[in-house]
Amino acid sequence: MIDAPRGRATAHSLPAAVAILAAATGFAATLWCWSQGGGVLDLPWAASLDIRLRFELDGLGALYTLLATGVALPVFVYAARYLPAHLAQQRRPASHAPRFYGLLVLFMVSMAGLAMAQDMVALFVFWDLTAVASYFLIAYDRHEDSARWAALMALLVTGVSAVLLLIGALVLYAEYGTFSVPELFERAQPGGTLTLAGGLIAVAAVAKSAQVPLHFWLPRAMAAPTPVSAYLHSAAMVAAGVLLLGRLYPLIEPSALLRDGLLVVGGASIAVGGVIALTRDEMKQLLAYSTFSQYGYVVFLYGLGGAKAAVAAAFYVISHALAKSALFLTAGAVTQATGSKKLSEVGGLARDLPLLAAASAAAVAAIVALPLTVGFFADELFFAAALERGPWAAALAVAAAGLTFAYLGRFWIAIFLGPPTPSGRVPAAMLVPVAALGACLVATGLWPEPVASLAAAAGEASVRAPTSAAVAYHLDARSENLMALATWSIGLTLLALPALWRAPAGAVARLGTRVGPERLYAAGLRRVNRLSDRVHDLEVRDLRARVAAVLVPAGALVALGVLATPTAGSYRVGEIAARDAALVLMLALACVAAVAATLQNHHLTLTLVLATLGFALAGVYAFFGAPDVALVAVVVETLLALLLFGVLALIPAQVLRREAEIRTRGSRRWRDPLIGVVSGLFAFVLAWGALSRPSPERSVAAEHIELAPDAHAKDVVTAILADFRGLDTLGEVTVVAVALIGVVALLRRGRLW
Amino acid sequence: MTLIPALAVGVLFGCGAFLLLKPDLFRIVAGIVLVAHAANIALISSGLERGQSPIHPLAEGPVSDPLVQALTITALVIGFAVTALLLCLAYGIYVSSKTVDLDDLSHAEARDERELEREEVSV
Amino acid sequence: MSPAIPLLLPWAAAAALALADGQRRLVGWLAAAALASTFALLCVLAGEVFTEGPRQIVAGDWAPGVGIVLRADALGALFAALSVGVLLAAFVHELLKGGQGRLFPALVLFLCTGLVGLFLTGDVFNFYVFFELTMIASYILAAYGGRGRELRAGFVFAVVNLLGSFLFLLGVAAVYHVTGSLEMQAVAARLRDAEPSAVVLIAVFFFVAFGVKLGLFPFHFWLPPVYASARPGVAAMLSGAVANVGSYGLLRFGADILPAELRLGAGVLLVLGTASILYGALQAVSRRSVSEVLAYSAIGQAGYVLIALGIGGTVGLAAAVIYTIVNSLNKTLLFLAIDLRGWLVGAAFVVGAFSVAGVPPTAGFFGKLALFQAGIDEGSVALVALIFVGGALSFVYMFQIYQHDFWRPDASGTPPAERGPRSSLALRTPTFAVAAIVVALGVLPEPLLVAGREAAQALGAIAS
Amino acid sequence: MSLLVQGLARLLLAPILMVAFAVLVKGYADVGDGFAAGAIASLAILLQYIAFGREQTERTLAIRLLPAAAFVGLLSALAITAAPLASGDPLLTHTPGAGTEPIHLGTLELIGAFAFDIAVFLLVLGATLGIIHAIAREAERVEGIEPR
Repeated sequence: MIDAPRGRATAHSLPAAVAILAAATGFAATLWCWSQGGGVLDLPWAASLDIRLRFELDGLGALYTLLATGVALPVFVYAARYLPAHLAQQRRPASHAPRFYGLLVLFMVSMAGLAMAQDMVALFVFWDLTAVASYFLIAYDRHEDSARWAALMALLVTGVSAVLLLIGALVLYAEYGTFSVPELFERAQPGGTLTLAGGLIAVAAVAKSAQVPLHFWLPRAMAAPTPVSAYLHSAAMVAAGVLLLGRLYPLIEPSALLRDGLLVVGGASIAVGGVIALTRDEMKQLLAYSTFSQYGYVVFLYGLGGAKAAVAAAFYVISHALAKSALFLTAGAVTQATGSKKLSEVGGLARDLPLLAAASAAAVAAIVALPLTVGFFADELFFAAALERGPWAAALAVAAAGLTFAYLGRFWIAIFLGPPTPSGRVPAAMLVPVAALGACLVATGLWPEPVASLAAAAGEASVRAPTSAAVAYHLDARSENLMALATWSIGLTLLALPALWRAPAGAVARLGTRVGPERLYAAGLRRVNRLSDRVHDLEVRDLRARVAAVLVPAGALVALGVLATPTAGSYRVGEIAARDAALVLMLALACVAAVAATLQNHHLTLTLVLATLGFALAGVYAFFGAPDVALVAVVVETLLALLLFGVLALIPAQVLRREAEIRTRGSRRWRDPLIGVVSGLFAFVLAWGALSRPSPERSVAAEHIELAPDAHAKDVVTAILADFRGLDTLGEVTVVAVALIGVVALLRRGRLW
Repeated sequence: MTLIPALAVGVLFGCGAFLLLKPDLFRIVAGIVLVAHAANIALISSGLERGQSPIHPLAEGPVSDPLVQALTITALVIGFAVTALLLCLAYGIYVSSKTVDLDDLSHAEARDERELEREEVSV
Repeated sequence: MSPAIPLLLPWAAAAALALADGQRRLVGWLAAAALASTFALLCVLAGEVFTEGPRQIVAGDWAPGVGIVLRADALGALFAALSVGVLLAAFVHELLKGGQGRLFPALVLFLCTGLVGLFLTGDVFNFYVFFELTMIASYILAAYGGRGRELRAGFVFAVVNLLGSFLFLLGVAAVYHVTGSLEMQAVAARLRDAEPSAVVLIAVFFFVAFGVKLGLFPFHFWLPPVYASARPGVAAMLSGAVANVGSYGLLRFGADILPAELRLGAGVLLVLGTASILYGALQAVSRRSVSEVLAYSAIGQAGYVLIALGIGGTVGLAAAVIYTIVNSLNKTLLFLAIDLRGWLVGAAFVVGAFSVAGVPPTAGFFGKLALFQAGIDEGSVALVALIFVGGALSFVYMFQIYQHDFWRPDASGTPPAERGPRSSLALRTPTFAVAAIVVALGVLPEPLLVAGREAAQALGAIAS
Repeated sequence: MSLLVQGLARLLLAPILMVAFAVLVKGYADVGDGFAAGAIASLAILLQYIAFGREQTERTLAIRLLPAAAFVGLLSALAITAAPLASGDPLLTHTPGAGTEPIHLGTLELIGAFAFDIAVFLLVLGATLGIIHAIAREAERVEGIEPR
């Protein structure tokens, strides 16, 4: 192992110290506050949306906040030692260190916020913040493909599923008119809405807790540095899912459908996670599968329903968090000592690392429910709750625990027993946290009262009724004890006879990689990308098609508009007097010129036809009684024609000739005229429809005629242009000025002269 | 005089739209000119009264709606300005790619695109 | 304060600076100062409007309608302030980056004038004039200093949008004939009594015109090449400020002037909005350059605005306003960020990415929240599912491209977004400022929400 | 042929400019306004470009500053628009107000809107000239490198 460079140590030590201090302070403050009987912090946030930042340190809040800060403490201490070596190994500068601690602290704070939030939107905000923090932490080694892949996967699974929580909250708000969690509990009535919202929330929770079938992101997230894995698996992120279930339990519990769903999901997770964990060789992978299997217990418990299960779930979370973080740190320390990540490459480390062996033995013992650790009580409560539901649940529970016993036993034995591998030194700062966690597990095993009361309080927060968690050692043949015995014997059998499970477990693992949800995710992502490429290939890239894409839908919309409204009698031909003959003639001339313009291939003739059209229109204006317009039209048309000639003269004749000789081919020969006709039709329909219905009210133009003398003008049009609607004129001439800017920008690089 | 101007609007707009679908840059500009004309006819014919020119002193009888005349002038001028700009833009395209044909340009665009799409997006 | 002041200030500054050489730093900074003062004035104006109600003046001191009415209501003042703020950030960015043309500052100021004018005018035809002013400045900016690719994109941009403008003008002509007025309030009142068959067609023309501007499916085909080939600062202006014209037009002409037709066409709006969301998001997923991803994302985001509009009611309209604000800030931030290199640039980009995906604590979260709320109020499972799927796709496209550009080392060993010289801190400041606003509105959303609500209520005011 | 054109062009310059001036000043009493006047005047100058070529035209007529004058015109139009704000009136409020008799210069009435029209005239003349100049320069460039 490469040692961290001594220089620039402050880049490491200062942020690490701050992070450790934050964790310690947070833990102490929570503990003190909890001992004072909790507390409420209620801040206004978004009054318009009826959202408040309401935090309450109730049992559940205290439990998870204590976990988030309490587990953070050893993890951060460990990280302070781990990270310099990690960065040095990857040849990364020490300046990458502060962001690591910053994100860890953000992770911790958002977890604490989530634990105490009592407002649905606030819950969602902290929920997403944990996803954000974990995204960057998983991708901390972002130059590695696996880390980026894992980070994106975690974000997509947890970030997208989180939106369901928000939708659930909004559905509840629409029904009950509040985002406040306690108020929702009071108002919520069992029924379709509640089941829907509870279901959405449960899906979000299940994804976050990495339960089957949304579990696949968790093993991938092992790409993160060890402290991150340890924290993410034990006290944050994954714990957030079951925290949400506990927090919003009254919204979920009333529905038997949801409870059964949780049972299925939890049971499946226990089984899938456990079986695959048996087959893993990489230490962190084994622990990852173990994690979602363990959280399967908790989800299973919530699925069982009732106060007992809620308390058991809370108790289980505590014991698991302590034990699992210890095991991850153990794995990290072993890798640090031997440079190896696989169980098959290490062994016999008990001799060189006795402290580590002892501490992790305590952790394993806690998870497999050996007495003298807090885990024993966790399983006792688990068994009791399962028993209450029925023998099948109890049998499932025993089988699950036996499986756990087997793979964790395998984990510890492979590392610490057998022929020793050569190992290096492990810094004390990496051992002490593990030892502390192990000691903690044993201590609470001997004196479970604090854990039990915390779990009871948490259960109380979940089910909104007083609960208790009386745990003690009973040396009798009560069913919980018998179940524990059964568990151990199953576990020992599996451990002793690997031939029993090796082939089927391997098959399950292979099946999982071949058709499992991870495969689906990868294939889905690839398919979306492919589909995107394919749609992109179809997209029109041609101006003509782009223009047609405006005209054709516009025509369709106009047709829809015509169909949607009654048309009978709303189109009038209008009277045509003899004095209008000249006007009609000029309009006809304009139309002929327009049609001629479409038939001209030669650019110069086209210009002439356009000029003819313009002058014909000037005539139209004149006959409309608009000499001002006619005058402007004449000068504008003249200028425009000259401009066209001028620009065309700049282009070599052969280029223009070649263009003129191109004939339209293929489907365009009928498609283009058709689009033209359709466009003409809809313009005509609009114009005719509008012209058929002159305003019955006095027009503003009449006022203009009256008021023109007040503006000292005889020509009303000029008065409108320069006075009544001077702002239009100002805008119009500004457009001319900007056109000048455009022309000189294009032709003269912005020089006016 | 309701149907006739509306017909003219339709014919001019349709012809303009047809020209917009041509591959030739200058015929596209011509198409915009025609569409602008169509809008101008619509404006001038949307006047609510028609008669003598609206210049004081006024004789008895209807007066042509002066407001739409002013609007038409404004629209004419704006149309002139954008057409001038569009012409120069078309010319600028000719200078940079030596063609006035959109089909040739689309090929160039497709080439640029292929250049960009060579590599798969990978995270 | 008179709405005329923030209109005339950039106008005069533009005219004056067109005479100077915009490549000189002093000229650039004068233009920035003019933009900044306009922005400040608009903020003051918006403040007054929000606390004391709309401000209205009539040009020439005539009766409303005879002279052109300038009216600043909550919606107009809000959009004006937002758009000018975006212009300011993007312009300062371009200014610090240097290398822009002689007339660039004047053009941006003309663009600003057009935008302020069209947001503050209360006259239908005057709206068209400012609309054209805005658009002609945009065409030039899109093509500015470009060679082949930019010019082609600019030409397509100009042709398609001119077509849209003339459709709008046809609609204006029809409006005048049917109502005998051009002043928005009078038009709205008289259109209510007019026969529906003509009014519906007018509404269709307006819808198509603004749909083109907003880049709505299927009128969007001009948009991707323009956003992808323009320089990032200009792309930020187009997507952050000019695109607001489309949303504003739909809100003003739809919800305000033609509310009955809007309700009639709600189904069409929902269908087209859905198509936009899915099409834009799907296209964005596998695009290889960030600016292309953002361009298609813009099409999708326009769809959300349309959906909110189709849902209607105060909640729907407020969602449309909030979403427009959020989208404008997101696009500005992201387009500016891709132009930068150096420390925290990735962080600024990722703030924008989270905001697009609707993740707190960014402004985008409240945009999403407002949309979901509107969808749930409507009681439509399909709409909620649609917004959900669109949001999921936005996660995919934003973070695929983020990781690809900012994290993934290429052959040279560094991510593409870290190649090249570092941008100066000053150059990064405007981007950081926008990022800070996006986060600030995510942490303290009340101004955003109040703005959305007030603007939505202002829309009802004319109709009732 | 070219002599004839040149002669005509020289002959027509002053009369066309006169017409433009007339259209400008009589705009309030009769057909015409600032825009038309500006466009007519620029047509007169465009005729000189066609007849004498760019260089000679720009030598004989002092039009170098006209494109810049477009923006001066815009500025003055804006000044006229904004002036009433100083006295607390809305923009574009006309002077003299309704009912007040304006100063007469012969048959010409001096009113604020007239000044506005002159500004518009200046702008339009300058802008069209700027465009013409840009295209003429471009033509010279093209002929310089691409003989046809």
